[in-house]
Formats: sequence, structure tokens, C-alpha cells
Amino acid sequence: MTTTSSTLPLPASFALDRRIQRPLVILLALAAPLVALAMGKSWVRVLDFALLYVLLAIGLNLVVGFAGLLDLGYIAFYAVGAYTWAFLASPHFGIHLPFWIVLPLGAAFAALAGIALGFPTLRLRGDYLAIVTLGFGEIIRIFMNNLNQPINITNGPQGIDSIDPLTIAGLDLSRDLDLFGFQISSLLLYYYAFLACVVFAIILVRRLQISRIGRAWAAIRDDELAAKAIGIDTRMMKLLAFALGATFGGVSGGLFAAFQGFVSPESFSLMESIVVLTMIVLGGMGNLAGVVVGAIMLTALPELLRHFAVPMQMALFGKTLLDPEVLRMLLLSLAMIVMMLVRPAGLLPARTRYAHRDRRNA
Amino acid sequence: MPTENSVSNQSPILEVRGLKVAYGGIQAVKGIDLTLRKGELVSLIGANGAGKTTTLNTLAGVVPHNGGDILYAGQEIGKLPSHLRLRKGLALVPEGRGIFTRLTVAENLQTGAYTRRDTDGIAADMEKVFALLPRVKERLNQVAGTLSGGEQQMVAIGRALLSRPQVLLLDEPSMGLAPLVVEKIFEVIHSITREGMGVLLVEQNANLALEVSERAYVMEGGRVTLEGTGKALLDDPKVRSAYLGEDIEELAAA
Amino acid sequence: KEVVVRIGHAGPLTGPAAAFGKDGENGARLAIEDANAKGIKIGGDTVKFELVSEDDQADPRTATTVAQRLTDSGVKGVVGHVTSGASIPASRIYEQAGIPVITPSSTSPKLTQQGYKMTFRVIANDLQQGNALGKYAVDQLKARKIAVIDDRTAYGQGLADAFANAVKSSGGQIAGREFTNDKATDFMAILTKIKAMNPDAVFYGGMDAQAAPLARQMKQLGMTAKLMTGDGGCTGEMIKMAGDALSATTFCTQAGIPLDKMPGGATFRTQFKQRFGNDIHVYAPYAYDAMMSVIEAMKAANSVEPAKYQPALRSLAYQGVTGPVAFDDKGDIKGGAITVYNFDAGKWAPLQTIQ
Amino acid sequence: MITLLESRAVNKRFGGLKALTDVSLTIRKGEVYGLIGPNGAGKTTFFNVLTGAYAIDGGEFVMNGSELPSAKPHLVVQHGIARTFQNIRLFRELTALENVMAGHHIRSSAGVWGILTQSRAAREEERLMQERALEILDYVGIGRHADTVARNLSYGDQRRLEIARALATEPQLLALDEPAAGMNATETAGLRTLVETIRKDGITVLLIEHDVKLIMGLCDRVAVLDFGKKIAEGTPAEVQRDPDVIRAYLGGHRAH
Amino acid sequence: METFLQQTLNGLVSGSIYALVALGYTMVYGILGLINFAHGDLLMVGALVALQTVTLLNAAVPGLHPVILLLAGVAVAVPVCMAVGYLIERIGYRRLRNAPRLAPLITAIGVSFLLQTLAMIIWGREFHVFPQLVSTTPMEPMAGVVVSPLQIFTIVVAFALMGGLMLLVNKSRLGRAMRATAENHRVAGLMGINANGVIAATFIIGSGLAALAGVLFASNYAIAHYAMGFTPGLKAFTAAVLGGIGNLPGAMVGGLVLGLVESFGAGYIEHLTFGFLNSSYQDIFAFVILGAVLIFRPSGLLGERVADRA
Ligand SMILES: Nc1ncnc2c1ncn2[C@@H]1O[C@H](COP(=O)(O)OP(=O)(O)OP(=O)(O)O)[C@@H](O)[C@H]1O
Ligand SMILES: Nc1ncnc2c1ncn2[C@@H]1O[C@H](COP(=O)(O)OP(=O)(O)OP(=O)(O)O)[C@@H](O)[C@H]1O
Ligand SMILES: [Mg+2]
Ligand SMILES: [Mg+2]
Repeated sequence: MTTTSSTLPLPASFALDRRIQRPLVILLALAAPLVALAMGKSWVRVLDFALLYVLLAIGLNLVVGFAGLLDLGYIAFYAVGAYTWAFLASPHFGIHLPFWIVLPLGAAFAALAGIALGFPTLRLRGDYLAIVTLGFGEIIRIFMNNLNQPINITNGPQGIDSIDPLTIAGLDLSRDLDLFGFQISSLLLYYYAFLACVVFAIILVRRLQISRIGRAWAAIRDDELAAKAIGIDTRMMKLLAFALGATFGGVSGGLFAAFQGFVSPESFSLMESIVVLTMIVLGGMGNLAGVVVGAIMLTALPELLRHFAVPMQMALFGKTLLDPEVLRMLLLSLAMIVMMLVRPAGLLPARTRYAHRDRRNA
Repeated sequence: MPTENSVSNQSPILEVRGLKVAYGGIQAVKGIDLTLRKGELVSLIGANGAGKTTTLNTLAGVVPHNGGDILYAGQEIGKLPSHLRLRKGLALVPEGRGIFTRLTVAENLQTGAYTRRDTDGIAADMEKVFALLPRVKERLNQVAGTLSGGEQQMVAIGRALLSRPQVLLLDEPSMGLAPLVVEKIFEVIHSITREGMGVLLVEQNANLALEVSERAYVMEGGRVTLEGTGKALLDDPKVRSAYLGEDIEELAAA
Repeated sequence: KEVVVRIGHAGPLTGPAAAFGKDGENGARLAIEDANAKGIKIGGDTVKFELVSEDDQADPRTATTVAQRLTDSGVKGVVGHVTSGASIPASRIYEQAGIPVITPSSTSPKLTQQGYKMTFRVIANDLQQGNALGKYAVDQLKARKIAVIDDRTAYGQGLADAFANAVKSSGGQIAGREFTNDKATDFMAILTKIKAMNPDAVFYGGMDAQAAPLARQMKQLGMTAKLMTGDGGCTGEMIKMAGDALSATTFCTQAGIPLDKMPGGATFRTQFKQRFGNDIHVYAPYAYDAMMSVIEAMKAANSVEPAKYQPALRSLAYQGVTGPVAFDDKGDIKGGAITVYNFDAGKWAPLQTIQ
Repeated sequence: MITLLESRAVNKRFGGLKALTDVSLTIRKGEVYGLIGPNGAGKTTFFNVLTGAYAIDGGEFVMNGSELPSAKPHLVVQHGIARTFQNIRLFRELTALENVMAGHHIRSSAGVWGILTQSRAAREEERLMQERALEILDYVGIGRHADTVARNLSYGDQRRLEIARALATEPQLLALDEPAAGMNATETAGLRTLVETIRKDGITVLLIEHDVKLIMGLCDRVAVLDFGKKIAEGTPAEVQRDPDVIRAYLGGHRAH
Repeated sequence: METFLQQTLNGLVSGSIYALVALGYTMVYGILGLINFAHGDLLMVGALVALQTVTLLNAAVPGLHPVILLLAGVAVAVPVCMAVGYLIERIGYRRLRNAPRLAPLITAIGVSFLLQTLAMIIWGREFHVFPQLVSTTPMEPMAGVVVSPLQIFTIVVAFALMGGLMLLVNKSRLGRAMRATAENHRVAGLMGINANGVIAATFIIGSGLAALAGVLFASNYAIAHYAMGFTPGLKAFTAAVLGGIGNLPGAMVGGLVLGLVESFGAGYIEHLTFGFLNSSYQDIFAFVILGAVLIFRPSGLLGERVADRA
């Protein structure tokens, strides 16, 4: 299928001058949790999770958006990262390693898993890859669910609890911080820690995107044969995409385990993979800003719907006709459909750049 | 070469007025007028990016237009989807051939005759195509995607002939064909016009195209800048230097 | 003066497990309506209870968000969550916020092993239930060879493991251990395999939605082994869905004393049906008791403040519809009774209550 | 003259069809070598086996004295062979500039680490690559389209971009499959100048074309394929007079 | 041996249902290149509509013959599903014909959620009993294998439907039009093929098959539920890919192979892995086989000829 890039003009606010745009985004990112806190802690928690999803979405975007490898089992890498943390920093095995060992290890294991997935699938095209990756995700989950026998490794469906929180330089992020009499919520601490990770990830991914590697991925995505014909080792490049994409998943998973304190295979279902994919497509695949917006939107939207489902019905009909959770699902599914119909290239469908220069456009 | 039984007094089967086409914000065709009569061979020439393909695609209903009228046999067809235009008798051999690569050659030809029910007529036309392009017959059961470039072009032309249109839009039919085959294709084009079909031909081989055409249009930057009989344009010095490679050739010869 | 006290309920209201969450929500709602009807006075004020229900989708992550939402919204106590996978991560948030949470249905022993002061459970855990049923199978039913199937959920696996251990320690033999999942409908393959082992009984650890087709397929294969399940299969739905596949050789357990033997148990059943238009699924009575426990503790402490009534919860002795409710120092129900039922004349007939 | 590429009795079959039968050619350094023949003669197939798009069924290719790997396109490029495609295959979503820069891939070396840390070497390489790509675009005459997305270019410009991308791999041998298809005579003449410049810059050119005039005017030597076999080889003048060639390919049509 | 034959039968029954669903999947995929995630939910709609019909009819006219009830259920469920399928295509996918490749995938997921939610509103969250209109009482064992009339019925109906579909697609003009549209709907239009019409027809046929599969599925397991479509949908997708997605005989073969693999996997995985793995890994079996097949045949068992040449 060919693409006709979206012809819808962007709303004026998106077209803000770059110079204002950047500080505005930074300010927003820093102030968001404070605003959220005023509305209730649960909103900060939503933001925290949103950042974890942003990290996941950035990683998946690298695989799907940049390299064009449709991965429906991405959550497996999240699982690998989470379980690595759970194994190495919890009473489960009685090991309690610090984050600067556990997190990189989780990322490394995830990268290895990425390569393990990549190898057998190198020859597969498009949607064949989709189903195999889907299977891979399920296989990982099923192993997590069953490796409690003959010897207990993962504790099976019961999951692993009492996982160590993230502790940076002696500061336990799971405790509210008492700073000169000010209580700083643990949720805020996590927020800024996650935010730092996200910013770091964005910088790294942008560097990859505008480089010979990013262009090689894009080339493979657009025409694999032609990519080979200009000397790109497509096998290596695909493996690299799988490995690097998985790394982000692994880091996100580790942070998730620390934040949540509990991991069980339920958290790594196929649905989660689909949700992350939806995030990047809704946001605008390829385009980092779009991916970030998509991830935040799709974590926040259900919560907003959850929040407003009842008041909204009250206002409209004077009574609750539908259970709030039913209405939430209804609106969420409609939102997905309508959003794609109106903006098929995503919310922020900017063309992805692979060189520093880009004046005219599609 | 144009046949002398002048068709010019007939009313045009295809008439285009003020056609405009845009891709996103870019206006690729900026208001052009064209006419084509039954049995007439008209060519459209122009540099790369002039808008020729865009024009043909718009006439066939593959690309929407944003201004002007397309009249077919006196009826406005600008809003019709492409399959209905074909049913009216307007066929296009698209640029880059557009054969069905996963279907066999035989299946490709059959799709050409999709709208027809006259089994005998189809069989007869099929034979005609085979006679004309024997290579196609040799390869009937080959998956079309594995054909050589020229072979694919032959299938595309054969397929269009099988739909027996009133008006045939040809986008660079000679592309990728060996000289012998090019000659043959032009003979065919000529013979089908004699049977009453109108042909609008986009061709880079402007020399040949102008030689066989009754009339021709020259496109430049989305506009028609010149029009006249094939002969007249062949002799036009501007055409000669811009499209027939005259100057450089002379330089090279010197 | 009237004060409004909000109490939360959390469980899956969407997704495949939605029926269980809704059941619990209805149970909790009924309790609140009963309490409000009585016009309870606490600390001198007439208290109007209000239910705040949240959907945790049986997902651990959503469960924590929901838990946070409930604590934000100022609930004084929570009934929930339904699944262990949701209860465990959520329990930490309630603990930090100092809000008691009573689960009507999460049976994982781990939940109360975390050492939290605010976590309670009104249902026997997997160990207690599996134990009782395993012993019963060997000692009373005289089953020697028993095949065990579980659905690889925290509930099913926990129960099946406990059951298998009890069977072994009572001198029975586990002939085969097979597995399925909580979305499966086709058990022909594992049943064919089990049939070849010719066991005396088959135990299924999982919910009725799987247990019912499983029962049907056993019949279809001409298997005569007894079928046993825990409380997940001890439901009216099971009877409805399995139809003529059930017989006197189908057994199941429920925590607590048979509803009909309880004072007010039968009334509860009819009242529930009247109020919501459908039968009790599984956990509604437990959710009812969980909610009532909170309210009773508030009454006992004469305060609706969590910090004040939490000790009262610890020393609670309340006669619920599922039996007497009192908690041990971990927050588990004390001496939870287990009743074994078998299928008889279109319903579950209590055979024996094990203390 | 030094031999650059030699094909020795190359064979390729598709099922029962013998697309190439014992094709042996010798291409000398610095020349423009034409490959012509009727449709389906096996010209493109020859390119495909040469560049590793298809596995070879018999025979071998020797480039600069060493044998080329079979069916490993990305390795063939490293030996200094670049190609264009008869049915244009660009990276459709990339701009012209990015297409050319992608072509530089094997002539650049920044690794993941260098890129992630933006080492000075990596940055410098990136800058040079972009500069060079712009030069190449100007060189083939589509500099003004540097920032246009490839799929939006017109047919002729897409062909030029394919050449630019191939040039970016810094080949010794540039294999062009019908580059003039879709160009009119004037544009073809421009192409001819371009190929001549390329040759002057020391790159050997292997050219498939049906534009007889172009072949005759441009090539030093020409080989003719028919049904997968080489039926003639020589200077354009010689080939043009060959009765077999006239019968199989040229027919009555002759360039002046 | 008895066990082996019994497992074969088990696999054939579930496999033929998978095959039926996979056909619909593969038809839609074949023509739009779209993984229609909502396909499994059409199965659910079919089952629940049939159930509703049977219940209402039975209440209105008690004592009708089960076969009449079954036919009535099918007679309502099939057109309803066809209409739903058509609407989904018309509203959800048609506008996205030229959109980026993954956009319709997301719409499909949205449609899947939507169908489930609507079903939840209409039929509630609970599991419903699907009446056994064809007997499940085992017949006289043959060679030790227990067979019920319903199982035979399932296999026969599935194969009959598959045969009919093959005829339709291979022998009719519609079939050729479908294949042409599948490859390039624009050029198909240039051949006079009403691409939108052909695509709609494909959806309608596929949805009808899903409805029938839904009735068979629900009959076999005597259960219907608003979320029942997900698992068979996923299985059918796997089956379609295993056989070579876009290829009709492939979907049939893939479905049957998957059914058999699952059955034997659950039955023999312990022997095959020397007790290392057990039936908790049965779902892995299908994916491992799939992976293995695709390594050697990257376009599935009967995958399409790849016509991409340089
Ligand atoms: N899909 C598209 N989106 C945006 N611009 C396009 C698109 N297709 C063509 N164009 C632009 O429209 C103009 C006309 O293109 P068109 O293909 O009609 O030219 P042409 O005359 O057929 O050229 P050629 O001889 O090279 O085939 C060109 O500038 C081209 O870049
Ligand atoms: N992958 C393939 N499978 C089967 N047959 C093929 C394949 N590739 C090429 N052929 C056949 O091999 C023969 C040679 O094809 P090739 O593309 O080399 O011709 P060509 O000389 O380039 O012709 P043209 O001038 O038309 O491009 C043709 O008859 C073609 O049909
Ligand atoms: Mg053109
Ligand atoms: Mg060729």
C-alpha cells in the first residue's frame, strides 16, 4: 500500500516556533506532576506509568517505526527487564543488588532476548514477522508462568513480591522525602527519575535516527533488496534494531518492577504489546514527538475517561445509563477508531528525518 | 502517416477543460484543455515532471482533480471511480505497467477482459494479442512478476487491448521495449485507431510519437504550452531542441 | 447530623474476569444498602455509607492506579481486590495510606505474608482450601489415583498445588498433572491423556467458566472419574453451564459454612436476586461480609477513621453470611471453615464442613 | 588495457528456463560497456547474478582478480560494484538526500557507540557524508530536489536519483539497467553527458539499454544477448553490422 | 493407539473450527493486507446472536426440533454478522485504503474492543449456556475411539463450507477479481473491477464464515461469552500464517495442522521432551511449530509464490 502523507493542516499550536516549543515542552514535563499532584496522587502515579510506557514506546518505535519490523511481542523484553530486577533485588532469591548493576543487566538480558528473537526471523517479511514475534512474547510469558517447577525460578503465576525499590545514592525512592520540613512524595521522586531516563532515551534515539544506522534501518524498511544492493548488511542491521529496541524495553521493565514492587506474568500479556503498538501508531509512528504524545495520551485517556464517565453522564442524561467502566471501554474504542480515520498517520505525523537537513517536505 | 479520412469534424469523445490536479499543496497540473476524437491518435509530450502521468491518471480516475471538467462522450465523468470509467470505455495503461505480479500472465490478460461477457470475442482478441506479441503467448503460465521488464510491458499492453476500450490512454508504452517491439507496438496503436479507438499517448520517444500522431500537445510545468499537428510540432525548433535532443546531437555529431 | 462515609470496592469490571468483579461489587453494594437502611450511628452521627467502585481489570498495574485513586478520594476502607495478582501490588499502597483493605476472594497465601497491618481476607486461602479437599478426596472418597489440572493462574495453581500436597500426605497418588489456561474451552486433549491413566478422581483448580466445559467433555469422552473443584467451580453458574454433565460424583468446596445453614443466608440469596436480577456468582457473599466487617469494626471503635477502627478490625468477631468472621494476626480469616459439596438434585448439597 | 570484471561461463536457470547460458564477457577498466538484446534475453538477469541478487548456477565472476561471492549483494558492493534497477527501487519515504546518504553506508564506519556518544569522528563523518551527498545530487542534476521525498519525484528524476545513490557507494563499476527509460531525447542526451562524466572520473560503466542511439554513441564495446546466449560482441559499429544482431534485435531500425 | 486416534479426532474437531475462522482471516488479509483483529469478535457476535435467536424462538414456540432451532440460529446469525462485517469495512477500513500500513490495524483493534463492549452491554458479563442442539452423547466406540454426533457434524460442516468457498473463489470471476484487487486495488479499478465492491464482498463472506464458526464453536463447548472471540481469533491468525497467509487452502491446512499440533502437543509433550515440559507449555507448541515452519518456508506451508524480482 502506498502512503499519501496526511494532508490535514496541523493546528496552529503544533506549528509553534521551535524556539518557544522546546522550553515549553521542558517546562511542561517538569511541572506536570506538580499539577497532577494537586488533583490527587493517583494522577502522579498515572504520569509515572506514562513515562514507563513512553520508554517502551520509544524502544518499540525503533523496531517498528524505524526499521519497519512489526513486533507484536515487544512486551517480552519488558518482562525480561522486570524479572531480572525481581530476581536480583528481592527476597525471592535473597539477592539485593543495587540498581546500577541490576538495571544494566536487565537491559543486557533484554538485548540478548532481542537477538534471540531476531535470529530465526531474519528472513521473514511483514506480517509473518508479526505473528512470530507475537508467539515469542507469549512463549516468554508462558515460561515465566511455568518456571516454578521442577525448580522454582520465577515463582510461576504467584509472581514475585516485596521487590526492592529504586534506591539512588542512598535515597529510597519509595519513601516520601522529607526536605526541610517539605514532604516530597515518593511518586514525584519516581517521576523525575523516570523523566531523566526518558530524556536520555530520546537523546540516544535521535542520535541513532540521524546517522548511518538510522538511514540503514529506514532503507531496509522501504526496500530490503535495494538496501542490500547498496551494501547494507540487512541481517546485522535488523539484529541491531531488535537488540537496541529490546534494551529500552528491558530498562523500562526493571523500573516497573522497582516501582510496582511486584511482578507476575499477568503484567506481560499480549494485550500490553498491542497497547504499546497502538501508542506509537496513534501518536505518529517514526516521529519521536508523536510517539511520546501517543504513549502519554493512551495512558492518560483511560484514566480521564474513568474519572469523567460518571459526571459526564450525569451532566448529559441526569443519571448513569452505562456503568462507568463500560462507557470507558466504549469511548476508548471509539476514540481509537475515529482517531485513525481522522489522522491516519497519527496525531503528530511529521516526516521522520534521517539527515540533519530538512527544508522542504512531502 | 495520419489517416486522411479526417476525423476532425466529429465531436470529441474525450474533452478536458481547465483540468487542475494537486498533490497536497503542490499544483502539478495547472488547468489544461485537451480533446480527443474517435479514431484519433494524439500524443502528449513533455519533460520529466511536466505532469503527463498526472494528467493521464486523473483522466482514468486514479488521481482526483481539483478543478476543471472531464467530458466523455459529452458526459461529465470527473467524479466517477475508475472502474466505471473503464466500463464506459476509457482504459489506461499506467506508467510502470501496473501488472499483477502475483497472477500469471494468462490471469493478467483475463483481468483485462473482466468486464466483457462475449467469450468468443475475448478468445479472438486473445489470439490477436498473441499474434502481435508472441512472447506473451510463450509465457502464459509464468507468474507475471518474474517476467523481464519488456515482457511485463507487453503484458500490460495486451491486457489493455483485451478490455476493448473506446479510448486508450497509454503512458509510455515503449518504455523498456526492444526496438523491434517498439515498432510493432506503434503499428498496433496505429491499427487500433483505424478501428475507431481514440488513443492519447504519452511518450518519451517523441520523434516516433509525433511522427504517427495526428495532433500533439506539449506540456511544461503543468501547462500545455504548445499544440498542433504532429508534423508541425516535429518541425518546431523549440520542440526539436527541448524534446528531440537536436542541438546536443548535432554537437555530438560535430 | 448525617455524615457520608465512602468505602471503596475494586475488582475487574471489564475483561474476561468481569463477571467476578461485578459479583463482588454487588455483594459490597448490598452490604452498604443494608447498613444504610439500619441508620447506623457512629460517634454520634448517623452514617450514610457510599460505595466507590473501581475497575482494576484484574491487572496488577491498573490495580495500583485504582488503589491510589481510592485512597485519594478519601475512602475509609476498601473491599477488594478480586484477584491475587491485583491484591498484592495494591496492598502496598493501602498500607502506606493506612487504609484497611479486605479481600473477598484473593486466596494467594502470599498476600497476607507480606506483614502488612492493613490487609485482611475473609476467605480461606489456597492452602486451607486445597488441604481440606485433598484430605477429603483420599480419606472420605477413597480416591487413590488422582489427576490434577490447573489453569495456571495464581488461584488455580495455588489451589492445585495445595490439593496435590494434601493428597500425597494423606497417602494418595497424583496420577498426572495437567495444565490449561483461564481462557481455554477445549480440554479434550488433556482429558484424553488423563483418561488413559484411568484415575479415580480429577481435580480442577480454576473457575467455573472452564470447569463446566471440562465436565461436559469428560462426559463426552465417557470418563467416569469423580470431578472435584474448589470454590471457583462451586457456583450456580457451574450448574447452569455444565448441565447434565454434573452428577453425584462431582464435588466442590466453598470456604465458610453453607449459606443456607447460616442465619439470614437464605434471605441473602433471595435478597441478592431481587436486588440485582441475577444469582450469586461466587464471591458476592464474601464481599458482603468484607464490607460488613469494615462497618462492624467502625461501630465497635465508634469511629470511621481508619487509624481508629483498624484495631477493632483485628479483634472483630462478627457473624457473617459465610460464617463467623475473625482475623488472625496476619489478617487471614481465623479457623475458616471449608464445606465440601456435591451435586445433588440440581444444586450443590453440603456434605461435610471441615473446621 | 586492464581487465576489471570478467564473467566466466555464467549460467542461470529458472526452473526449465535457461536465462543465461555460458555467458563470458570481459570488461576493461575505464570503458563504457553496453549490454543489449531483445526483451527477455537475460540482460537484467545477468545484472542480478553479478550483483548477488540471485545465486549463480554455474560459472563465476572475477573482479580485479578475485572471485565475487554469489547471492551476497551487500558483499558485492564492497568489491566496488553498484547497480540501478530496471523497475526503480528507491527508498520511497526518504528524501533524495537521505537516499544518497544511505548509499554511503558502506563507505562510512561510525559504530553504535560512536553515534550514541556523538564522538568527534562520527560527527565529522556525518557532516562529510552530507556534503558529499549534496555534491552527488548536483552531479546527476537533481540538486534542487535534495529534500523531496523520493516517491514524489517524477519518473525521470527517480532514475537519476538511483544513479546518484549507486554512485554514493563509490563503485569502480557502475551497472545501469535501462537508465534512459522514461527520458526523452533531450534528457537522454543529458544522461549521456552524465555517463561520460562518470567515465571520465574513472568509473567503469556497464550499461543495459534499448535506446540504440545512446548505446551506439556512448559505448566503447557492446555485447548482444539473445535467449540467454551471447551472440555478438565488439565495437558498436561491428555489432550493428552483424546479421544475427540485426535479425534478432535491431530489425530495420538502425541508428543513422 | 486408541489414545493416539482419539487425540487425532480431538485435533480434527478443533482444527476444523480454526480452519473456518482462519479462512475469514486469510481472505481479509489477502485482499487488504490487514490483520483483522476484529475477526475473532465476529465469531463471538455470531455465537451470541444465534444463541439469542434460539432462546427467543424456543420461548415463543416451545418444543421445536433442535435442528430447526439450529437452522434458525444460523439463519439469523449469518446475515447479522455479514451486515456487521460490511459496516466495519465501510466505516472503519475503506477510508484507510491509502493510509500508512498500520493505521487500519489500530482501527481493527478498536473495532474489536468496540464489539466486545457492545456485546457486554447487550449480553452482560456472564457466561451463557449454548444449547446442545446436536447430540454430544458418545456413539458406540469405534476402534476404541469415542465419537459424538456433534464432532462428526462439526467436521462435515467445516469441510463442506471450505469446499464451497474454494469453488467460489477459484472458479468464479469474483475469485480472480479478489486476487487482482488484493495485489493492487488501483490497477484493479483500471481493469473495470469495482475494488470496493470486491473488498466488501470479501468481508461479507468472511464474516458469514465467522458466524458459522461461532455457532460451531459455541455448540461444541456449550458456552458463549462476550470475550470468547479472542482466543479462537488468535489461534486462527496463527493458523492462517502457518498455512501461508492470503492463501485459502493454506488456511485450511494451517487450521487442521494447528488443531492436531495442539492436541498432540498437550497429549505427548511430556514424552517428547523427556518430562522436561508438560501441558502447561501446550500453547508454546503451536508457536514453536510455526516458527520452525517459517524458518524453512518463510511464506508458510502453502505460501504464495513470491514474485519480487530485482
Ligand atoms: N504522489 C505525488 N505527490 C506529490 N507530488 C507528486 C506526486 N506524484 C507526482 N508528483 C509531482 O508532480 C509533478 C508531475 O509529475 P508526473 O509524474 O505527472 O510527471 P511526468 O510528466 O509524468 O514526468 P515523467 O516523464 O518523469 O514521467 C512532478 O513534479 C512530481 O514530482
Ligand atoms: N525470477 C524469475 N523466475 C522465472 N523466470 C525469470 C525470473 N527472472 C527472469 N526470468 C525470465 O528470464 C528471462 C530473462 O529475463 P531478464 O529480466 O534478464 O530479461 P532482460 O534481458 O532484462 O529483458 P528486458 O529487456 O525486457 O528487461 C525472461 O524470459 C524472464 O521471464
Ligand atoms: Mg510520467
Ligand atoms: Mg531487463
